[in-house]
Amino acid sequence: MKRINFHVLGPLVALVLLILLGWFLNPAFLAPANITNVLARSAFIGLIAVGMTFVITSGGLDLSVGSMAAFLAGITIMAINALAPYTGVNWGTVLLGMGVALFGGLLAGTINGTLITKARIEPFIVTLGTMGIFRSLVTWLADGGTLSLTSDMRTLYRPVYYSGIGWITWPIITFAVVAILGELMMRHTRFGRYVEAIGSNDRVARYSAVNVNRIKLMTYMLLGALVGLAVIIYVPRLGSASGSTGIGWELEAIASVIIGGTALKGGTGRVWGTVVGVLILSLIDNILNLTSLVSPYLNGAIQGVIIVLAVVLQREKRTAGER
Amino acid sequence: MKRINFHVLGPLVALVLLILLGWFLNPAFLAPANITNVLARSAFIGLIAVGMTFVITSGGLDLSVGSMAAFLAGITIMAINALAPYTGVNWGTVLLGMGVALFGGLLAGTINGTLITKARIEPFIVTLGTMGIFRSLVTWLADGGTLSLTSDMRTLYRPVYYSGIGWITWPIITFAVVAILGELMMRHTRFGRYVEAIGSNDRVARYSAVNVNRIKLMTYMLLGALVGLAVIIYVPRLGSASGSTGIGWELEAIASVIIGGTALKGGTGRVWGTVVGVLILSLIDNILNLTSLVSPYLNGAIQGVIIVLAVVLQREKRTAGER
Amino acid sequence: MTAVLALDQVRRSFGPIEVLHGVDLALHAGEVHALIGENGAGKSTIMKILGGFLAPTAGQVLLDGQPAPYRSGPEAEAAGVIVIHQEFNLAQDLTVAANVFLGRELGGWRLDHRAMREQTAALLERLNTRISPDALIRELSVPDRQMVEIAKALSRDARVLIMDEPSAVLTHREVGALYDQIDRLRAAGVALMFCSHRLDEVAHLADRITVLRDGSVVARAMRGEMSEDGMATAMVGRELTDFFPPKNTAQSETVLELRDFSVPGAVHDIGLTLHRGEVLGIAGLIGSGRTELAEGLVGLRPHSGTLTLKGREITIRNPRQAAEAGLAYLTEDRKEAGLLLTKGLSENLTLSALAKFGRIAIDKRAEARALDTAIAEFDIRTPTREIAAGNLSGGNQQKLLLAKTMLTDPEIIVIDEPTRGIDVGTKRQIYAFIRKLAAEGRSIIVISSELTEVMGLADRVLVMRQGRLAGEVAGQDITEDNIVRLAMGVGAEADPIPEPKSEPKSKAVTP
Amino acid sequence: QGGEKKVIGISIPSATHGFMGGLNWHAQETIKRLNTTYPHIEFVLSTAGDASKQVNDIEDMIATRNIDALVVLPFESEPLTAPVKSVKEAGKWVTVVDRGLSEEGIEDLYVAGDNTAFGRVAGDYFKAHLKSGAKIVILRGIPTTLDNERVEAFEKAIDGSGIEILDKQHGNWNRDDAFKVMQDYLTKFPQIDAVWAADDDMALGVLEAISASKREKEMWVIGGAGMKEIVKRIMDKDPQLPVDVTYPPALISSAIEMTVLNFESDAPMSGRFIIGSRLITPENAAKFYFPDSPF
Ligand SMILES: Nc1ncnc2c1ncn2[C@@H]1O[C@H](COP(=O)(O)OP(=O)(O)OP(=O)(O)O)[C@@H](O)[C@H]1O
Ligand SMILES: Nc1ncnc2c1ncn2[C@@H]1O[C@H](COP(=O)(O)OP(=O)(O)OP(=O)(O)O)[C@@H](O)[C@H]1O
Ligand SMILES: O[C@@H]1[C@H](O)[C@H](O)CO[C@H]1O
Ligand SMILES: [Mg+2]
Ligand SMILES: [Mg+2]
Repeated sequence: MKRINFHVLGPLVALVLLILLGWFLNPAFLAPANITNVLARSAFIGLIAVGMTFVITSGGLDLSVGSMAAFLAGITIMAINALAPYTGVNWGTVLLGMGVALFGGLLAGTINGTLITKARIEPFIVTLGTMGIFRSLVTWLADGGTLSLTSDMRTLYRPVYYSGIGWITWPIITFAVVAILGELMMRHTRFGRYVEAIGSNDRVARYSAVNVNRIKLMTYMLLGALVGLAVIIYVPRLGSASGSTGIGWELEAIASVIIGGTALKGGTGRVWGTVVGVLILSLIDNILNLTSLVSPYLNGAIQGVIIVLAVVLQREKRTAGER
Repeated sequence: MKRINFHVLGPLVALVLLILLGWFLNPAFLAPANITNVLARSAFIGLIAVGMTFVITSGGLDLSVGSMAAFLAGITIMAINALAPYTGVNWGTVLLGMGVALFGGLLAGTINGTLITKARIEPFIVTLGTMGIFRSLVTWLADGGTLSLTSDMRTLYRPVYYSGIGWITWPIITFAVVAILGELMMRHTRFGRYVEAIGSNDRVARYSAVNVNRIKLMTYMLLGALVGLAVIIYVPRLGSASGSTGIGWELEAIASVIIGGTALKGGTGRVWGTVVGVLILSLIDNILNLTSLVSPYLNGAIQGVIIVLAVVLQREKRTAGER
Repeated sequence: MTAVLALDQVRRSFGPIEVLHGVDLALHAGEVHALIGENGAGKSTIMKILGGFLAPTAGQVLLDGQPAPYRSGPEAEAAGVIVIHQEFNLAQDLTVAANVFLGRELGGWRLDHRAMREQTAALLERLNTRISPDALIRELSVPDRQMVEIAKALSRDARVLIMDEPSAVLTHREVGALYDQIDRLRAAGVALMFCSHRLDEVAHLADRITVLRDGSVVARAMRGEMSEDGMATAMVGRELTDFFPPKNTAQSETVLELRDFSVPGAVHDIGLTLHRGEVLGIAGLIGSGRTELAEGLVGLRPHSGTLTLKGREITIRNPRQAAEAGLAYLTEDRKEAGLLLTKGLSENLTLSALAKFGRIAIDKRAEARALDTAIAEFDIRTPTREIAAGNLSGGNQQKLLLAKTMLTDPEIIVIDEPTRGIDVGTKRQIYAFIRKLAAEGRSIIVISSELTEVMGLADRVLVMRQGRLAGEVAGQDITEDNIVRLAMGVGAEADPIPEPKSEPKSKAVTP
Repeated sequence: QGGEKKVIGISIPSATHGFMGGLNWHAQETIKRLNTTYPHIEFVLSTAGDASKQVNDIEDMIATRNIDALVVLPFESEPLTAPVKSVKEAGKWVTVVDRGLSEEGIEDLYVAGDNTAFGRVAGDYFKAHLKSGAKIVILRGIPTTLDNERVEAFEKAIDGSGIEILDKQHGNWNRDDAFKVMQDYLTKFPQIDAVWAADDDMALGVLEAISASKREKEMWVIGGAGMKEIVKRIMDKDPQLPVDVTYPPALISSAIEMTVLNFESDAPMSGRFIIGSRLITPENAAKFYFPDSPF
């Protein structure tokens, strides 16, 4: 990138403005504890949004990720609880549980992707359908209530969310690693190149001997696996899952991707932008908690205004002279 | 349309199958009372979905309609309650209230449309923002609670939902009239033609002297006005509105549009298909309530499966080089 | 006689690069004005400026001697200045009739579908095509879309009609219909301008010729003042000789054989053989199924029949399998199927051959080198390397597409309209290139609507008609007359579309 | 005045339905009132739409607002248990409201309604006022543990009475949903003698569906919580709404006040305060009627 595109940096500018605002409202905003909190909690949506960037860039969409997360968290908890009596309260059991989450995510993504590529149904419809299915299933598994880790497994597993290397906790590390890998994958691998090609014109991709269906399927599988990874660090945080886990995560993830500058119609993906988008969204919440300026009823309105403003900064100029 | 495309009729086939299923599971399904119930309930989403068909066909999207409906219902109720002491408990007051709903809807649509066309922000982001804003506002206006019509105004206004010509109640009549007008508008007017052209390729439309921004703006205004109309028949049903009114209506409306065969990426709009889509969605609910085959926890799963199946029926045969 | 439309010292820049350097130009009523020049010389840019679609950075556009009052394409159209763009300007999801009347629909509140359909049908009739007014644009072939563009332009009340390479994708038959319409409009006093890389066409049609080189006018001539050779020399700036390279004798080894090859609905029971080192031409009218045959061959369309490659029977279900078998296809639909218009040059260049640029991570330096090579070898003229493919001039896009296809290093190459929109100088290079590939032992199938091209290039020519093989000509028998007769149905000069059923499977006209 | 400066954090679910709306209103009113009485006490209120956001809010209060006490109405019990426990471990005062934590002994003060009683009181009324063989339908809330507790208690209470439960679907504590479910019940069941709507918002939707089908005479309805419109109709002796079961959203006020008093007075405030669910009848309804509350 030779010349600096202001509109590309738009989300970054918005992020910096938000950080300054937070600092101005309450200096504790920049205390390490708060930074750890905000980054760690961004990790769930963050991981999912990185996967969503690939799906959207290839011209797809996935509305099911929130319910998928709830479902995966549910079966992970059930698996750990069921295994513990046999395998014991140890890291082996936790690892098996993590395996369930990852493998389950991969499978769920495969189902979405297969319906979309093989049965050729609009991604919106497929994932609206599986959104309902996953959520129903977890509610049913939990009998309408909550699925919880047994307290000894909980205690063992808990540090996966809360510890790490100093203030850089595991969720932060995971998010950072995935974000960097994602950015590299999008920019520097064939997969990323194909994803962008398919999103910008899938006919051209097909004529260019790209295996369009396989790549599309892979984006959904990647997203599924990342939802699984998000669940792996979500479960130790709350130790439970229910029918209301992950409601609205799909909108947050999609919004992060778009705020970050990836076009909803596909073709251009910007993983680093997605990371900025995720941080913007979690900072808004955090900043609203820093002071008691407005009625909590109006939080949603403020969020809405900031989201729109963050994107105003990256409007593209119409090319000069075209008319 | 000369040749019969099976895939075009897909949603219709799904609808017929659902009706047969409902009838088979419970003969009361076809009782006039039930038909009135289902049709009248479909009217809100139906009116909104007709408007959404135009927005989506032109390549846009509106996530704010559910919150917009809640907000409009809130201000309509407040307006009627505030006016009644001066204008009296009479139809004049109701009409003024209806005016508030319609005009408010038009205004809300204008705001969405202007941000999208003038400020050139992605529709997804604009309407995600206004979605939060409208919902916050109604919660704030209602002080977190419920806004209700005074009981005398309520009694006066009530027949607008419950009465009509025999079993064909006003919501059904309104929905039918709007659907027919919508279909005519899409097929047989310049506006409809331009909406399709813009969704298909907005540069081509611009080069053909179509005022792209004005038409796009008009689709959002039309949708806003139809949300207002939906509110006009929603308010007399329960006489109240709150922060939880209309949650999820946007997804239902968008899903109806797509089930009906309008492409999410725009270009081809099918209003009659949308009507079928709306009916499919409300029938699923109705049938699940009329039978107690499965655990209610699994209703969402069954809905999901049926939505996907309904769309499987309309998959297009692969055409030239597409695979 | 004052000009209807003129350019006065017009300059135009894209970013820091100026592509037009003070151009003067005048269009007169009742006259056909040809604008010629190499790819990237600035022809399309001039036409867009004349039609109001681009603003000049300096200088002005004059309409009837006054500064043109329009600020946009649609405003220019309202003033009677109509442009047919080099790239299609049609909404894919709308019907032919809807596109023809887009922005000026007939009827009051309710659209008058019937009137629009009938008028469209009449226009298409005038152009001698069988396109249905109710067909969706997305279902039409590239040449049919071009015909719709022409019909759309004809339907407007033009004082000035500007056509950017209207004939590039048309075959013999449609070109004739186009010429008739040009003659009719000239007689009616319309000022016409077109550009073309078919110099015979320029000589035939133009009353006035302007030659452009690198954004400046380098020559002007009136009808008869400039020979085709003279035009070529003026465009390129040097003498061009030996247009078609000498043919070499193909080896006898058969590399590809098709038997009973069919693509449902388009191609029926084709049998053909292709030898090592051979250039096989395929000629035919629009809709004769040449493109479908090629797309079936590389797995882009469902097909039946047997395909034998170097003695082994194989199935090809998708272009990837074709690529693995050493088979490549260059599409005629450059905009929708060939290039990613919003992506950069190297992303486009390497897309089909990305595996060569690294197992996991893409070697961007190798990509840059490949682009250097392609730019040199195919003479891609681009203002900067960072440009999006869609901002290249039309001919340079075609060169990029060629380079992209060649990068996969295929053994068998099917090229659909290889020189569509390419200037004479580069054409010559491309012909030489194709010959060189053949000499290296590769085999090439060339589908072309330019008869001279097929004749000059191919060792053997197959002619298709209505999805079937109408015949084959080789050696001395490759003549325009033979090909046209086969394409139209043997010995049926008066009846261009005879019944298909009674024909023999393939009629050999070999000596 | 001029006591020691204290910060009290209050974390509650956002106003997603009538009951929670009432609770939000009471929380804000209480804060306003206490702010004038105790100017040196600062209140930090946050509302959350799901458990995860609520945990975020609590983390933020600790990290950036330096709270001395936390009043929390857990969105869900299980997920909030550990985060609230760590607040306690950080040496803060913890008051838990309504939905208890899943581990005992964490909070200093517990102020709650009684969900078992909520179901049982309603069930007892059904048992006492319906004959054996009577047919009823149930509308459940959003699928949650607390909804399960209520329904189980209700079913246990009518056990052995011969009352038949025809169906129990989720109305999600939402008027619109309850309206639809009730319409479909009415289509499906020719005989319904009574409805347990389990929430006053749902009861309003149910009543509307019944009146649209003109079957008002056939059945009565019992909601729950004590919404002003419902209480008013009980006062007016509406035959369709004979009684209601309390579950007052004002319990948040008690919780906040008691938390403040813990700092401002010497009286020991720790312990469990269960606000029992009581039956509102036409006779006592006036006591439960607050026309100014939004709920
Ligand atoms: N939007 C644009 N941005 C940057 N460069 C452009 C743009 N449009 C055209 N150019 C450049 O301007 C030059 C002239 O292009 P133009 O399309 O006018 O050529 P042309 O004479 O029509 O060529 P061809 O015969 O290949 O169609 C080319 O170098 C082209 O790359
Ligand atoms: N027999 C036929 N009847 C009607 N339409 C046909 C028939 N054969 C082909 N077509 C249509 O004509 C169009 C052109 O076909 P195709 O692209 O194969 O022609 P072609 O020989 O490659 O010529 P060109 O590429 O120059 O158009 C396609 O849209 C095809 O569907
Ligand atoms: O939200 C629920 C219900 O609305 C009920 O009526 C009271 O308990 C609350 O927790
Ligand atoms: Mg050009
Ligand atoms: Mg062709």
